[in-house]
Amino acid sequence: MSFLHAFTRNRGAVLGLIILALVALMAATASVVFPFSPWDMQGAPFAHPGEEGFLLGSDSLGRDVAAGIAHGAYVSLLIGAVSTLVGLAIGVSLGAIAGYAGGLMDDAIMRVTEIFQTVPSFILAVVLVAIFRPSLASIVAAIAIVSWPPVTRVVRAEFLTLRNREFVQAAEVLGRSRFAIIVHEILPNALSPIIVLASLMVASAVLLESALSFLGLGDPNLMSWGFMIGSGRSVIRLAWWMSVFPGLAIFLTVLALNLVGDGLADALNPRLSRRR
Amino acid sequence: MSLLRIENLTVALPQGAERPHAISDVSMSLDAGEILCIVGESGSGKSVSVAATMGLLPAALKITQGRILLDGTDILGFSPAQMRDMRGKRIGMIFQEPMTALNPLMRVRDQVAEIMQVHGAPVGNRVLELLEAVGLPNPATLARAYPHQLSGGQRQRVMIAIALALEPAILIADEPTTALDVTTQMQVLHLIRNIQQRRGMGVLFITHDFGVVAEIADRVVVMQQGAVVESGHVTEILQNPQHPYTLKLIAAVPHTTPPPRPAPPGHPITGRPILELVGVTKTYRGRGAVPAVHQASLRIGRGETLGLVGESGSGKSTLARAIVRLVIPESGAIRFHDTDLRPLSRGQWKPFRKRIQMVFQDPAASLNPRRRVGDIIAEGPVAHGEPRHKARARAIELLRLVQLDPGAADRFPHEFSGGQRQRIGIARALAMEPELLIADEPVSALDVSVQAQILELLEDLRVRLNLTMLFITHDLRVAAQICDRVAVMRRGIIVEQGPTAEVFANPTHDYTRALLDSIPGRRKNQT
Amino acid sequence: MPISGDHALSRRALLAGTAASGVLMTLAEARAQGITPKSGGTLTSLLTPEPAILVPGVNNQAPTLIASSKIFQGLLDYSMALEPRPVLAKSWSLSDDKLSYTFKLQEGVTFHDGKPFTADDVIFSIMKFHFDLAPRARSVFQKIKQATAPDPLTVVFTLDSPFEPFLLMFHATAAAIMPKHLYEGTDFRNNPNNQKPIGTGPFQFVEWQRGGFIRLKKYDGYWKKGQPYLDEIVYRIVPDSQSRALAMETGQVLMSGASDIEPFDVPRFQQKPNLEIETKGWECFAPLMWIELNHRVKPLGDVKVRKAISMAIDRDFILRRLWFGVGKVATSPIASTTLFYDPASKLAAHDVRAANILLDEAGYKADSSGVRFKLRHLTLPYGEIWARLAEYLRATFKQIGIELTLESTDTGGWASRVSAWDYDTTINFLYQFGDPTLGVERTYVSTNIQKVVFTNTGGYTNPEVDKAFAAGRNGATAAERKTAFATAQSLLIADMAQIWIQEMSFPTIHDKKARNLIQFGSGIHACYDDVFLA
Amino acid sequence: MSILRFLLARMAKMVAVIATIVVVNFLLIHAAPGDPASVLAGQSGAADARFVEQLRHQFGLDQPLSTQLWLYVSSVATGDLGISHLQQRPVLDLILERLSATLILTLSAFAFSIAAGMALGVAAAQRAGSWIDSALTVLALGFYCTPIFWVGLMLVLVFSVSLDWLPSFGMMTIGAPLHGLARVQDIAAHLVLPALTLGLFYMAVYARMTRASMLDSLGQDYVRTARAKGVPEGRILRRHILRNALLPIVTLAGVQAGQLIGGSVLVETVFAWPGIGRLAFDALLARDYQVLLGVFLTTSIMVILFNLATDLLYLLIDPRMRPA
Repeated sequence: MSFLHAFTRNRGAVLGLIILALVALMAATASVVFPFSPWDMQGAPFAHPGEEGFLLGSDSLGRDVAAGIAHGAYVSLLIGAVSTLVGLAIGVSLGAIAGYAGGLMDDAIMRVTEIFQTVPSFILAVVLVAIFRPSLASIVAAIAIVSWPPVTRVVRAEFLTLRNREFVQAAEVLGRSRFAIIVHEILPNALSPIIVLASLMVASAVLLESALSFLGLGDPNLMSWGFMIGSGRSVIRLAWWMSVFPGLAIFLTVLALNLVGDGLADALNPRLSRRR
Repeated sequence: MSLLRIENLTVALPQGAERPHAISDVSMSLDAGEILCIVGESGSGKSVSVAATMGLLPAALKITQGRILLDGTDILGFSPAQMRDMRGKRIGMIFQEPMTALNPLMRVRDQVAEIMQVHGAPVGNRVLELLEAVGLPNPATLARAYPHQLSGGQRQRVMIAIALALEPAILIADEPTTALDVTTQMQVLHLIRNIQQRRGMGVLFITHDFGVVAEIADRVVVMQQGAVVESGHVTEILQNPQHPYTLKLIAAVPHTTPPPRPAPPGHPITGRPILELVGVTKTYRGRGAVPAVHQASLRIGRGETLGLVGESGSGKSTLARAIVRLVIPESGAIRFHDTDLRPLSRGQWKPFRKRIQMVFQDPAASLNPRRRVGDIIAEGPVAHGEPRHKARARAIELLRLVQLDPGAADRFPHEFSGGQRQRIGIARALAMEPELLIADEPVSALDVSVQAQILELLEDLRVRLNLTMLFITHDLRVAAQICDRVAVMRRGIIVEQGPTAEVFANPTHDYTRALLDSIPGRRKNQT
Repeated sequence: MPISGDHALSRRALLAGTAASGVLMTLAEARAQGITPKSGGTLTSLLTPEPAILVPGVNNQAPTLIASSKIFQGLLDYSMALEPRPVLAKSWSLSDDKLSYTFKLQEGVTFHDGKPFTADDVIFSIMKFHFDLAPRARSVFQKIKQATAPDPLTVVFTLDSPFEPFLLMFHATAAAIMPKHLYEGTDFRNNPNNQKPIGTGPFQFVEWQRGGFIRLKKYDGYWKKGQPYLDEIVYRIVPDSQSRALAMETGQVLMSGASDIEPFDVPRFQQKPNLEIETKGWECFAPLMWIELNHRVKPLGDVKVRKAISMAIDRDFILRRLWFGVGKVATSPIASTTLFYDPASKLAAHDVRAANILLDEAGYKADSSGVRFKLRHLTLPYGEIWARLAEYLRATFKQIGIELTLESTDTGGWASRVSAWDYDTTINFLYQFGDPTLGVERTYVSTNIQKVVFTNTGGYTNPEVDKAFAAGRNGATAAERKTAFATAQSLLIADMAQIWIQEMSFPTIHDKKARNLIQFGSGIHACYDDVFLA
Repeated sequence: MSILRFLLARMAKMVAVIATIVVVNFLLIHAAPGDPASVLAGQSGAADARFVEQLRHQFGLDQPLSTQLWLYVSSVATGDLGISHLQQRPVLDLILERLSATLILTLSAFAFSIAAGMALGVAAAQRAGSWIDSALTVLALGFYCTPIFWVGLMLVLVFSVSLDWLPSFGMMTIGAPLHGLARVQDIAAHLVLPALTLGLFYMAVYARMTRASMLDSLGQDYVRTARAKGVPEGRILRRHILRNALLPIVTLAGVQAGQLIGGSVLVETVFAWPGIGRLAFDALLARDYQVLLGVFLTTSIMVILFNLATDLLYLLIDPRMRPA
């Protein structure tokens, strides 16, 4: 298919996909490769990478950094993916309704969106997590709540254009239901920007989670990369590996997601891919 | 010596394109004081030829052979600086889309002045002079305006003013009137002609429309698939075309004389109307108080084709959409048989969806690109409760009916040409077995030769399926071909309606007359 | 976190209390080292977190007390052995019936606005200001039956019954002397002078750029001639611990105290030749840290469970790995620097196997995944090290089949959940203020089970313990009290009322040229009139 | 006249948005467990019931929530943001004290990000497809993908610790009461690292946007027209491409305003920059409701004003958006 062709021709996107696949693989096999809790103290604290059987060193309690990164991959991807899904669910439904219905409904939804975009989102996320107590659920919820407005805007804009496209009018004239028109006619055509946005949302969710952890608002029971940097940051000159490796993991994952997102954007946008 | 001479020019397409060359071995020459028309359909290579002349070829296209001589010098050997100096100063150019060709963020004045500034010419009062010279009213006001505040015709005049600013010897016009309304088109054509004659310029004029050719050309070059197939003096070509392609193009131009039409058998036009509009008015929110459609009334009898003719912004599309509840008019009645459709809710409307169907203008936009053709055609009946397999089976029949391969059902719209897509659109509408078919500019996005085929198909279907049709078009020539009666719309008001032949022969309204006079090539055709 | 305090004192110290001995000693020490105090210079110090307000009583948070103790003074300060030393009180004596305390005040003392300091200010501060504002002061000063000023430089407090720790309550952090003329009859919390505090201390308030720094300058009218030596003290507020360490390292600040510097950075500073690290100076406060168990939560009411947990904890590991050796392993509910600590007390040794056996015996069977039961742990929200401790506890509890789920929260959430008894386990640490009656009793006696933080929120009850603490509180002589507290300690240890972990100590790290920073048991809470830059 | 109408309409909308924000935030914050009284008790190391009661009464927390909300909203309406429970000072004073620091930080980060981002974007777009384009794109992507606090720490390690070129924290040198130019220089030196940290991320955003937007403008008809006029490339870039490419960037800048202020919380933490982001975080931890609400209000107003500024700028650049 032309999409696959266009996508695979983009070297960055393929690289991103490979990195992402590796990260996913790491997440899937973490408990096989490191068959113990990443929280377990395995040996001497502050072991350098390569010392005492610690591939990437150990942390201040003698926990294995490599195990943390492997298990953390699962958590980071999980938080990224789930919060993106929730954000998309909110954003797409609101955007679709606003864009398709127009009028008062549109106005109302856009006002709400505006309010959410006016309050600085990071501060809002911090407050939400603090209020609901830091946990997987509250972090996912907070990230989703601050990340849906852009989706709504994009989807609404797409729907506004597509609503007046002739194939949608044709569907109206054929007597199809509103639901069918939204879901079967318009949505599939609005999918490209949504998919692109989704890949970027996962990336920013991973970053946002790490920032929350940095401020001490992570789920204390989950080994996530953000948490690892947060805990390694203060001993960075004593044990650089504690924050460098999870930092690299975040960087690579976010980079991969962005590369994939860019690749998708190019491949899904015929106008752009033709120009290249 | 010719002013401009293109010799054996070949431009290669990038690897993987459908043919190796955009143009191959093209030669032509332009003399001072003449208008040379390059005619061809999309993909014929006519635009590439002039882009090469201006040095504006896209980076992907490379000249592999040939020369372009300007006053005897091969411009292909020019340095970028020489090219830049040549552009604007020795060759001026205007483009097809006046809406996008001007920088939306700069005032008209600045855009006109810019060409003089960059070529080191004194600006002085020239801007206003030029604007006046291209027939723009209130040059002083217009100079301060931004492009979006101008109409399409005005913008094209501004483009012409820019192109003429440095009094170049050559003007290249790439389909300059295609995007304009007929009356505007005629004015712009006259303007170009006048200026050309006054200044003795050579004009290279690109068009796909033999009507325009007849209107303006001294000599003609016909291009097909990147090659010149025929060239010669305009009267020669028009009256005695040699190449079959030329012949086909000329034949495809609809004639302005309505052919005699038999009255629909057994259904007198004067009988009880299927559809009757009474005083329909629609005003869009936030566009001032001017209604898009004002007090429109018309009747369509069974088996009849009514043409609704008007220029862009006349409200004809709004009216068509009002009939199928894509827009909801604030007053008036839309009676279909005995039911006033206007006050009906979405749900109440549903039964009528089967009986009134629509074919849309843009075949690229009217088919959902994410769905297979078979599903597109079947979706209407399915939405009305027909089992999916039955609807699919009938979709295949319908594809045959519109003369497409039944295998098309499993493919996606983008795999088809414009004409084929329009056939799919028609099949979709017919799947509902409607009584009334509304065709909204169904051929205006198509090449002329394809246009003729689609019109033929529609006419054929109308007769075979006993359809009643409301046919919306901006092109009087098309209306003349297919309509029993025409209604002419202007600024939301129906100014005249009557049997096609009558309206064409004896227009009663000034506007209708202006429209008729603006049909390119009409006078020359008739002579 | 909390406050300062003062100390009880031996009878000998009480009677020997005479003017100026403390100060003279420090000067003598300085001279002995061949360094004469030098005037001039600015002492820059870290201060974390930013205080809300600089008036003790109105706010009793740790940073407030550190900075305000330079502006306000108490009647007394205390040696590292918790003997009283004169500050605003020149001398003091106790009547034979042990009910009347007489303080003779220093002469020539003025507030920063020039108004003289008198006995009225003392009585106002004790009987009104702190009594109204501070729960801790209230709990002690309510014993005062009568406060009189026979002359402007004499104050007599008469108690309703003998109360031996009484003299420990007069440090600037517990009962700073406030200017009566500015506060009397006003709403203390909203008094405009709270924004530009006025006291009798060696330094007066100059400016406070919120989020940036607090600047104090030498008070020229200070009552000790020639002092203070410093021109200015600037407290810099640096929220990020790494930036703080960096500031210390690059010499942008000359000193840090309390929890300014994270323990893991301490070893690094030990190697700096220009820096000195002192761990003394917390005797007046003696914070003790423990795992606070909520006795109402199912198996935690079982003494065997508590003992097993205690044995599972490797206190030595916590001290070495988390606090980098800063502090001391706890051996009793009473800190070793607090009066009446019983040196004989000992906690069961670290032994995970024994702990597991104990739990097996008590009937807590492990399921297939090795879990006996599950508990929540409310992490103390005071920074990273507490998060690490919680993580350590989770790993350790796992070894004895207890699955610990961490709950993180912020300071507001922590205090309100502990007050509401809404927790299974958490970490707590409290200042002991030198005397078990002042700082230990509150955590264990059944009369203090309240829905208020820092009371007996764990809900531990033992009538014997109640009795022992009452005897300690009311004992008129040190000997009587000693016996009572020894009983209390052994009862508490037998019950393992809470899991005591560590006596905390906060390193004071400073440039060697800053002298006399730690002279008293109140450490960095001293008034610093004798601090100088060599 | 019509611009005035536009402004008035926007003002009305702003007031509505702000009012909603005030109410929603009020309810949100009061949903948090714990209150300022319990925090104060917690931090004072000793407490009794009377102490907590006293504080609750003083803060008005013993009243029903609806009453508290009404009192708060009506006092905000008169411009009074209340008193900080913890610091006993008017919230407005606290915020104003810190606002300039945040403004200096965010505006310089913004200026840096937009200038550097556009420069990179233009450079990349002009050489689209070349190795320079790839290198610049990767560079921008790198900053886009790295946690902001991490960048901050690295910059401190390099420029403060190793090279000792720049101060690592704070806003000015304490104890040296500088005036005039010296003071400006002092603040500027302190500003470099935090502004860079905050700016680098957004630089990446703008670089990507500029590149895409430039490439888009590059293919527009009016560029072809300009070429046909014989306009030199440099002038085409400046007068035609860049000005049009600016439009989506201005839009983006408006959307990013909120993000920028949010990001300053992190940067203010790492660099001990005395701004309102940090104030908000501390107030949250201390449940200092009035301060937190005040910060929300202030930042919202800042965002709205910034959006208004970008809208006006858009109007200035794009005549099509001007009301007829």
